[in-house]
Amino acid sequence: MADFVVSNLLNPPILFFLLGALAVAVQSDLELPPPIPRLLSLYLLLAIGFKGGVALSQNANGQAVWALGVAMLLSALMPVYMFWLLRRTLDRPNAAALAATYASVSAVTFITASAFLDQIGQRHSGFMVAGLALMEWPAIITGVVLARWGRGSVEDASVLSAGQVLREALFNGSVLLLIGSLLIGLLTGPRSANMLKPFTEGIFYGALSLFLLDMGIVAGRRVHALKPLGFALVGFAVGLPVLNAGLGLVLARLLSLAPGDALLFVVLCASASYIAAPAAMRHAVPEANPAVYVTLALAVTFPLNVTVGIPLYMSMIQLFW
Amino acid sequence: MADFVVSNLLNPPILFFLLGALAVAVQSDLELPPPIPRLLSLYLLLAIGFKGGVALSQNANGQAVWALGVAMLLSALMPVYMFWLLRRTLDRPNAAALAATYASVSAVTFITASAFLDQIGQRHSGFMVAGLALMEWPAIITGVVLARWGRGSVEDASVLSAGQVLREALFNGSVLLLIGSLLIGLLTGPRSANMLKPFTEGIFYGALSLFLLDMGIVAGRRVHALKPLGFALVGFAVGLPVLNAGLGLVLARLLSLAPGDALLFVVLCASASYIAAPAAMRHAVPEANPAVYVTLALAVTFPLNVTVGIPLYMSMIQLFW
Amino acid sequence: MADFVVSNLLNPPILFFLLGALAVAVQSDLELPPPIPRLLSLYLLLAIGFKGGVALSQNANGQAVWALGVAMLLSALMPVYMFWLLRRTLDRPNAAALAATYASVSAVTFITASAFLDQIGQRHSGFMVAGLALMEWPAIITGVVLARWGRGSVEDASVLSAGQVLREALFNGSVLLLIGSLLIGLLTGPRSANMLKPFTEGIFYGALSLFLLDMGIVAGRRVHALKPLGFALVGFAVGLPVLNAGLGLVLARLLSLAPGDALLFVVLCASASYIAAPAAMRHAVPEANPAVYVTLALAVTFPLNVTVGIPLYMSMIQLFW
Amino acid sequence: MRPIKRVEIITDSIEMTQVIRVLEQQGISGYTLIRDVIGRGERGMRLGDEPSGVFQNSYLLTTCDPEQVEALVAAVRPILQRRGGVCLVTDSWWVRH
Amino acid sequence: MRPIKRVEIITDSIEMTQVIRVLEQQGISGYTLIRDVIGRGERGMRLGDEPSGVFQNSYLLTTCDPEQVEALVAAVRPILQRRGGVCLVTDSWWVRH
Amino acid sequence: MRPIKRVEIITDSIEMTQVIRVLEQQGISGYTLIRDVIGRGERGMRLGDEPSGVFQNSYLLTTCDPEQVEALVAAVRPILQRRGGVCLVTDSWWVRH
Ligand SMILES: Nc1ncnc2c1ncn2[C@@H]1O[C@H](COP(=O)(O)O)[C@@H](O)[C@H]1O
Ligand SMILES: Nc1ncnc2c1ncn2[C@@H]1O[C@H](COP(=O)(O)O)[C@@H](O)[C@H]1O
Ligand SMILES: Nc1ncnc2c1ncn2[C@@H]1O[C@H](COP(=O)(O)O)[C@@H](O)[C@H]1O
Ligand code: NA
Ligand code: NA
Ligand code: NA
Repeated sequence: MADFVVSNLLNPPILFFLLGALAVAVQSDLELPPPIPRLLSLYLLLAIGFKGGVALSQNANGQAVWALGVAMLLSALMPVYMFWLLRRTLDRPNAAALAATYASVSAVTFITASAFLDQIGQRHSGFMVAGLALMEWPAIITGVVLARWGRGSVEDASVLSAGQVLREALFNGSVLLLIGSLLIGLLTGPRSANMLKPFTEGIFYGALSLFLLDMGIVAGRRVHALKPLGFALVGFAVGLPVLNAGLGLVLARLLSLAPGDALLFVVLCASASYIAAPAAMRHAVPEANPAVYVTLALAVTFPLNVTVGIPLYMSMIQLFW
Repeated sequence: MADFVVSNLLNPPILFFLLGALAVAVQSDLELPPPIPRLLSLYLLLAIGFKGGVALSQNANGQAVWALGVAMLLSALMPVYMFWLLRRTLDRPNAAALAATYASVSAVTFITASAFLDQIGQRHSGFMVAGLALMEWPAIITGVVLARWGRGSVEDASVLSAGQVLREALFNGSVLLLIGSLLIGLLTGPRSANMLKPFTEGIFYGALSLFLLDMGIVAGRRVHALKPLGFALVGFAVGLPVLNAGLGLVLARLLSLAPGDALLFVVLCASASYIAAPAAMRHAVPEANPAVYVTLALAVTFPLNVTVGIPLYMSMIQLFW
Repeated sequence: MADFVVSNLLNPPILFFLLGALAVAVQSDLELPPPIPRLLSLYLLLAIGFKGGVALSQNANGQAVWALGVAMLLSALMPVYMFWLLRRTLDRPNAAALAATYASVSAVTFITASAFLDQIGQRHSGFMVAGLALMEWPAIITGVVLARWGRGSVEDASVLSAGQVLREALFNGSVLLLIGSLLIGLLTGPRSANMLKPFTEGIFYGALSLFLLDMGIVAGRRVHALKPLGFALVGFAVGLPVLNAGLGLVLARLLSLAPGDALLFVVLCASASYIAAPAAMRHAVPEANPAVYVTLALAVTFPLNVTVGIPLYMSMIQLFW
Repeated sequence: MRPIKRVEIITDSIEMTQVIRVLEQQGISGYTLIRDVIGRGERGMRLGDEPSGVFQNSYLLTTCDPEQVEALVAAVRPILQRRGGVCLVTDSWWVRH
Repeated sequence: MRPIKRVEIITDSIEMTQVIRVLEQQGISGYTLIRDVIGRGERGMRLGDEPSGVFQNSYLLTTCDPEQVEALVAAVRPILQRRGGVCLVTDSWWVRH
Repeated sequence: MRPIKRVEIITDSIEMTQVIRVLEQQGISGYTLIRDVIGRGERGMRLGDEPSGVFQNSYLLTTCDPEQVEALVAAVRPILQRRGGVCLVTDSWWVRH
């Protein structure tokens, strides 16, 4: 475990994340001005999606299909038990939005985990990227259903219809780019992959480092916003990922995933969405307070997962596999 | 032909173009925020110019000089017959601006055609990039002359003088960057090319994919603006490129260009400018309506050329060469 | 010497700098819209810092430590004699700010000098990047001390305290990113360097070319602002770098630095800061006029150093080594 | 010059589509939008620095005839009540052209 | 505080050089410019999303003395008539400093 | 709608932290900030195109009650005197929500 923590922390992307957080702590003016972070985030989604699609075009198998089916189902069901837990502290819309955020997935946590696997020389297959694409949006739909459950029909023009919610979940810019790139990689296969390799693989770690530098800054800036949220909520932001990771571990074992793929699966379960789900919740559950679901996902769960979560989950896998 | 269409459509850059158009169709919020597209466009011009210059420094020959001379002349003359045709439907300034736009060239269509040639393994030489640089601006000057022909001297301070028009045509940011990069490549030669290779070649297809994703979005957003333009104009936007491509084919054959170079030559003739010419027309022929010349070039001619035009022209070349 | 000037001028990055200046001269609208230059500048600092750190992790030696100590001391002391010289023409705050700007260093001049060394095949070691990081900020502190010396305590809430000045100097975004990247490279070593290589080395010259294109535009736009500054000040902007380069030469010889490292050392002495020091002076010495210190550094000293300074210093080194 | 009401609305970027729809229902078809402005209000700092865009504001400037302003404000108010943001109305002159 | 006229002009980005020249001819040398704003008006949507920059707007804010405003507006109007765009004039106070 | 003073301040980007601190001392906690605007004034052109950010302006919009405005202006004026920039005050209405 300690080994893994060290290899993970000696990963340049993670160190740049910490550098970003440090910059906020020392009140430096270091920042990536908009829209640079957006460019990096689009680039990362395109690259990971495309690489995943190419990998999928080479070795799709029955086990993969099973795992992806389970992943999707999981994303749809996870909000339910989190909602039930969160309702002790939060009202309906906030509990639903937070549950959806945590049941959905974080692409950059996933990408960081892949970089960690590369770093420690552990193989992982491309089909888990499809899992990333498939776990992003079912949680959103369940979240909206939970938020609206039992609420009478309202005369409010701004409430999204079911179709609009589905569109919001499926056609959010980042979901669409990820799925689209995956399909493009799948369609065009290894030949094109070579042409795009210096772009999708060569500069990938560098772009990830730059993006995590920004994420460090963004997370650092939100630390002070945790205090008003209270101890219980911060506790949830620590506990839920661990709980979900445990569930993911059990399922990955039952599915007999290889260790590398198991880590990615667990990370998908443990991570909380910081792009697609919050954006959708803002539209579909406007009564929920984004200061809750965005802040917890960004300033607690994300840093936790990328620094100690990933190595922790990996050492669990080593133990049980 | 069908083969070519398929290889072209299975080119990741083209698929990203279609993904962009799809994003608009499903009302996704996917977009590349400004000034990212501008960065990509500057990068593409720099890279293509530099690579062309380096190639030119290695094998410039008599045939190339001939071809470039013809190209430049063509750009200066093509507006005349298009103007004559367009005057049936449009007033003088609009006909002139549209003729100039279509006689000038689209760098990204050219780049996409080079990517297509790489994809099908067809060689092409660097000097055609000089053609790109040389065909961009003569059309602009002819267009302005056509627009002003016979108009009495006006007391309007905002009308550009001849010198200003020339400057507008030659020193437009994208023309200057293209020509400058070409000259830098020519001056510094293959040794420097190696230093810049990962930048100008490595990430090239990736950046092109990202840029075409944006172009797909931009083109998609303008489709609804076609309706008010009417059937005749949309017909022109389909017909003129085909007509110009035919002219280009004949000339390429007469000049005995090799198949790859012939395709690039034809694509230069067939493509319509969407940066330099519209920008210059806006300044120099303000009476013309940009909704006409920009929309047709972007939302009809560009998609047509990159999706079916390029493979169509290539199969014509295979037939006649 | 002439040879060096030619190899330097045939370096694509330098030619792109000249292209930028030309674009301003011909009133082209060529420009890199904000925040692209900022992205490039952050990238260059990250890449140079990281590469330097990795190099340092491989061969740090006693001579390096000595040289770095001297460099830091130099940065702290150089403002003193420049201040003394400048006081003949300028008031206290302006003289102090200008002295600090010229005693601090320009990362891009340093990077251009490394590119020149690569071009002529002259080795240079990574520890000089640490020199870049260490010479950036002591000059700032000395500059502020000089500006405030003898000024009675003021009741002005906007005057920075000593701690704030130190923070300004050390935690300026670009200083922090450079030092942070250096430490990350040092910590993670050659293994990670390989993962980041296509990013930190592959696209490096291309990004430098694009950034210098912008610097050419920015410098070109400021040329007209030199006239009101007068002959004496422009003379300083030419003379001070040469003087400082001379001092650097002597010290580099005494330290027995290898020729490549000697050039980098001299360039650090000769260059004037155009990011960290001006930003800090604006905060800490608001009475000084930025039109003086920014314009001279950007529009005179920077172009001079990158075009003829670097080859000149190198030929001096060849003469005396 | 013709007297006119200058109306500016600052609210969540993702809410602007809705705001514009409401404006169009009021017969207003001219406006200017500045995307991605930073702000602070009752809902705290909104830096727009976070990838989901949830904390991003936009600024919208439009105009209407003095007699239209009541209806416009009434139409916009519910959005601001629900989502936050501000709306300022200023007397101004439109340069006829 | 001194009464002043606050003048804002929104028009094509490529037209702004011309607008600024006209302002300078009127003796106005202070202004603030926001490039790349999105807009809609009589000439339709202008998203500024297209590479030639032909559909890009800029926003300019300037001030003038009340007695200057007539001349200023008269000078700017022809540009707006030719190219489109809007000009709003608002009574305001300048904080003397 | 409630009468209010609309206050806009344009000055050096690096000075804005100080301006906002002063606003907060005056009890004002709502504002909108547009970073990186281009400007020209007594201190010449400020294009914001140069890497140190020393020539970069920002635009700040805030509001205050009519009785607050004197104090606010008095607090902001010294900054503008020291560093340059402008402050405009305009009568406006706040849409109550
Ligand atoms: N007094 C004000 N003046 C200018 N802008 C304001 C003001 N109050 C709020 N805003 C803007 O409106 C946004 C939303 O306000 P709120 O809903 O109060 O948080 C803020 O983020 C600011 O951009
Ligand atoms: N009523 C309005 N309020 C604010 N901005 C406007 C208004 N009408 C037009 N504009 C702006 O002026 C630009 C040009 O207007 P137009 O020439 O009418 O198309 C538009 O793209 C908008 O940015
Ligand atoms: N009359 C004005 N109207 C609008 N903005 C102005 C005006 N005067 C100055 N500014 C802005 O304030 C900044 C600083 O002004 P100054 O200190 O006069 O150079 C300028 O760069 C402009 O952005
Ligand atoms: Na999850
Ligand atoms: Na053409
Ligand atoms: Na120096």
